[in-house]
Amino acid sequence: MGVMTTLYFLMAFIIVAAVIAVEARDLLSSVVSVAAAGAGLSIIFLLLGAPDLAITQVVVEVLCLVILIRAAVTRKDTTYDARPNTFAVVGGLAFCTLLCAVAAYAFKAMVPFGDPKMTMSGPYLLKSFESTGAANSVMGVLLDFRAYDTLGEATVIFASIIGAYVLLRHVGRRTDARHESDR
Amino acid sequence: MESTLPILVALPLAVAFVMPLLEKLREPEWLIDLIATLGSLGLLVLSVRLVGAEVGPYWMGGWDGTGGVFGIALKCDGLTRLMLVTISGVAFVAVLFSLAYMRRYTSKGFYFCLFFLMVAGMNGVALAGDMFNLFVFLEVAAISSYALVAFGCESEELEASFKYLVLGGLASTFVLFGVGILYNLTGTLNMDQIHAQMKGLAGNPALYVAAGFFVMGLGLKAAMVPFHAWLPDAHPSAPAPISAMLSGVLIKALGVYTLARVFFSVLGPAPEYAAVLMALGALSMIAGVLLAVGQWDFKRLLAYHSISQMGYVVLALGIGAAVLSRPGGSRVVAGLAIFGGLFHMFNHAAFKSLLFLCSGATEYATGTRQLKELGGLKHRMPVTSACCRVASLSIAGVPPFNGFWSKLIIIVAAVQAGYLWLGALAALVAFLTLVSFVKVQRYVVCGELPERHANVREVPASMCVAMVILAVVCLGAGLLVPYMMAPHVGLLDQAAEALAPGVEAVEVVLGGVAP
Amino acid sequence: MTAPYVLTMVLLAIGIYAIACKRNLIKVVIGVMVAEYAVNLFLILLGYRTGGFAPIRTEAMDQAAGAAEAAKSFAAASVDPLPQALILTSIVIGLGVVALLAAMAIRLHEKYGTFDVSEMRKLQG
Amino acid sequence: MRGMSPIVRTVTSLVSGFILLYGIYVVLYGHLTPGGGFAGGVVLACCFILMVLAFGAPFVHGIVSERAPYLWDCIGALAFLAVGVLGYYSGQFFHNFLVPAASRGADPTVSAGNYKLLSSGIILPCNVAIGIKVMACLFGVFVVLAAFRPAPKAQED
Repeated sequence: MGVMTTLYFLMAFIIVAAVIAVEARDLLSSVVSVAAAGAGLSIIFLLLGAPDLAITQVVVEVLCLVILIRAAVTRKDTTYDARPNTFAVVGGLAFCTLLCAVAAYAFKAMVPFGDPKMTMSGPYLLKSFESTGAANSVMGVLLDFRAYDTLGEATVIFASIIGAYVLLRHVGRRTDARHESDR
Repeated sequence: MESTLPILVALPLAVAFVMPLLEKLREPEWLIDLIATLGSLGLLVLSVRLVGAEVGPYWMGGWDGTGGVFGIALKCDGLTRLMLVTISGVAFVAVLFSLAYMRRYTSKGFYFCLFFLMVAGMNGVALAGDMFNLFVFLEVAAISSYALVAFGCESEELEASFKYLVLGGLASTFVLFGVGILYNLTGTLNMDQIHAQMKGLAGNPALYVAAGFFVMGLGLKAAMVPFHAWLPDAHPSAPAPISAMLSGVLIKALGVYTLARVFFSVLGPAPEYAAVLMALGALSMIAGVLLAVGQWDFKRLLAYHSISQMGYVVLALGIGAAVLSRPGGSRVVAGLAIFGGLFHMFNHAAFKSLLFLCSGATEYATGTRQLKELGGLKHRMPVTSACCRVASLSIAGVPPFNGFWSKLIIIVAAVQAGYLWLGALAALVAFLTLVSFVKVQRYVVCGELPERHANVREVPASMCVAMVILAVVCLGAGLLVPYMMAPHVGLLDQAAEALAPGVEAVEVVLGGVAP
Repeated sequence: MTAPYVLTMVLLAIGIYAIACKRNLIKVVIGVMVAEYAVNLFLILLGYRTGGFAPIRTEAMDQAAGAAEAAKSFAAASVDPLPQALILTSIVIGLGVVALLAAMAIRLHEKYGTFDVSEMRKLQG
Repeated sequence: MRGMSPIVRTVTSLVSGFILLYGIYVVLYGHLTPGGGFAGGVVLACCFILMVLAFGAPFVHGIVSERAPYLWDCIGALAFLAVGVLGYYSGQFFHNFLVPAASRGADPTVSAGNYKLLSSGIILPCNVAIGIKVMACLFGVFVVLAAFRPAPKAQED
């Protein structure tokens, strides 16, 4: 099977898994389907020459699955019989159709798949090993040429964990503070 | 001078990374307060020192193109400097206000941690000279703001924050799609390099899709009207100093500034983009104020006015872009419009932060923010009332306060650019804003003091100081309009020039409009 | 050939549909995750070169052709590493967003006893 | 949260050492092989999560407090920031000050790389800092979301 056939097959798989994840009535099936879509994505990464991303995607996927199952699926849920809001469904579907139609027309003008313009990254590939000593060019880009982005990335994950701690505090407001400050 | 640019991001990050350690070690609270105050003061000093200086691009890691390798550039033009001064000024005042106000909440260390992460994110956005770097720091600021909105952990706050987070996450996805398309078309992420290739790409439909993604994504971040659903919930839910930061600087740094950056400095002004900006601006301006007039919740009313006032800024930028992209359009008029928009952005940061701080002070003292339950506070809380009055007059556009001048410049620019009806609309919105704030004055400051608030007293000194500083800025920027515009100050005129190169906005304003 | 790009838009549309129309908080979280997959997929497609291999140089390449030659042939045939660095960042950001969303969903479930958005009506708009 | 069956516990105690070792390898050799600080950190975090799931919450309470993960989170983040600031030592923020300056593009015959662990300057310390940070972070997310959640209200402050 050529790369293209495999790619289309995997993309179809991801789309089907995403539809199942969104439409399944059972939350556990939803969560498992979205993890399946993530696994498909990680195989695409492997296929398109990105083993770093494949590893990361798989472990992150496992972690998301664990978090979602432990956190959400074990809890009682009452939305199975809920009827969707017709206006929202029609609006959502219309917007999505429009998006796909516009994309199908406009993306013909993009640089085609398989032949990227590498104005910025050509020198990265050429110099990564000699200038930074990183044989893995992705690490060379990530931690030397564009290390500042990675600082931002580390900060994002830091902010989200601190945010999760903050949200899961048992008590947010002090009720007795009024008397203290009025003294 | 260049080497101070990364410090503007690294300093707040370092403060943020240290804060949870202090929380963990259960150090006395004064240490947290001291570090926070010194950190924000340091930022203010650093960014004020940059004003008027010629600072070239700063290449991270020294990858400045030697051997063809371009790293991440930090860009510091006039607009960046204006944003940096606004961000660190409001942040300093918000920290002062928080010192006493946040005793009402638990986990002050985490609060300041998230606060400084947000400031670092906004500084990073303002300095970014690279599309992906812009996205990353956008996310840093946004994610810490999601957590801060829900800081009180009440159910409506969580609900507001969830909505904000889902829409914000979607917005980030849109922005990243836009960045991806630009990368595909040009093969680079550096803003200047992308801009250099725009001539060859004119009329490319994929470019319009990218612009559409940017409008949707950044419009969501800026809460422009079709995308505004999250703002009236999220901004009132946060603790008052955070509301001041969110309305005062966050929607500007993440929304309006990035819109201006992308459409002026990266894609370049074009008639289509200008029409979109003007439509968004006019719609937000009118819809925001109409929704605000009927509100009885103090902070919610202020949040709707934020949408409306941001509409003015985007409208002015749109007029500027429209005139710039016309063949033979007067660059003077374009400069006037952009100058007015940026001046209004600066003014809005001052008076809207002050209003939110006043609402926080009244809530702190009385425990409510329903307008109907308040009243007569001028007798019991003179400082808060006076500051609230100054801010209301500013936002309502009463001379000689700063809001009047910036609105006047925008209206004059609209008329001179040939958009008479937009000028009329802006004047109408200014009138409705005045009506709305007369209501606020009537129900909060004047009137009878309800019996249950008979024991209300003035808020602690640090909160008063914070409000007075902003009130002085509001009044000062209004009285010293000619000085604010003078070229040797180098704040606003350089910012306008960054968006419309070669425009001498200052002389125009001094010659035509200002007294 | 731009058909794969359009397929990522379909995936994005599925995510947007879930965010806009589903009333269950966990379904909304899944919608956000699907939208993030779409953008990661889009970026990796941008970086692929036909017949390219992973951008990791090995000692074997250097020994086969000499260091200077190996550098050139490596740069000529490897896929684009820049989108991969971007995706790594974007995956991490996505994980942060999902963790925060899950924390909020749990907290909301504690307060209301349900994941149904339409039963949470403390806010007017 | 209770632990799982004895079979799971035995298998976990057998494999967790190998998973830890693999995670550490992925972190350290990120600049030569696929992986790096982020992927390795997640592997390490998953190893700890596996232990928690297998042995139950009391086991975790015994070895880490609820606040320990973000302590390490802060330390990792500060270390990464410190590497960036140390770049000022030789010029710019995030300057790779550990590789020879001549290899940075000017002279094509000088190369920093030699496929060794220590050949890549700041990339190795950065990877280690990110690895610690991500491990602490994600384990912390799991701990607050799943392991400690139905905790008694006694920990408030």
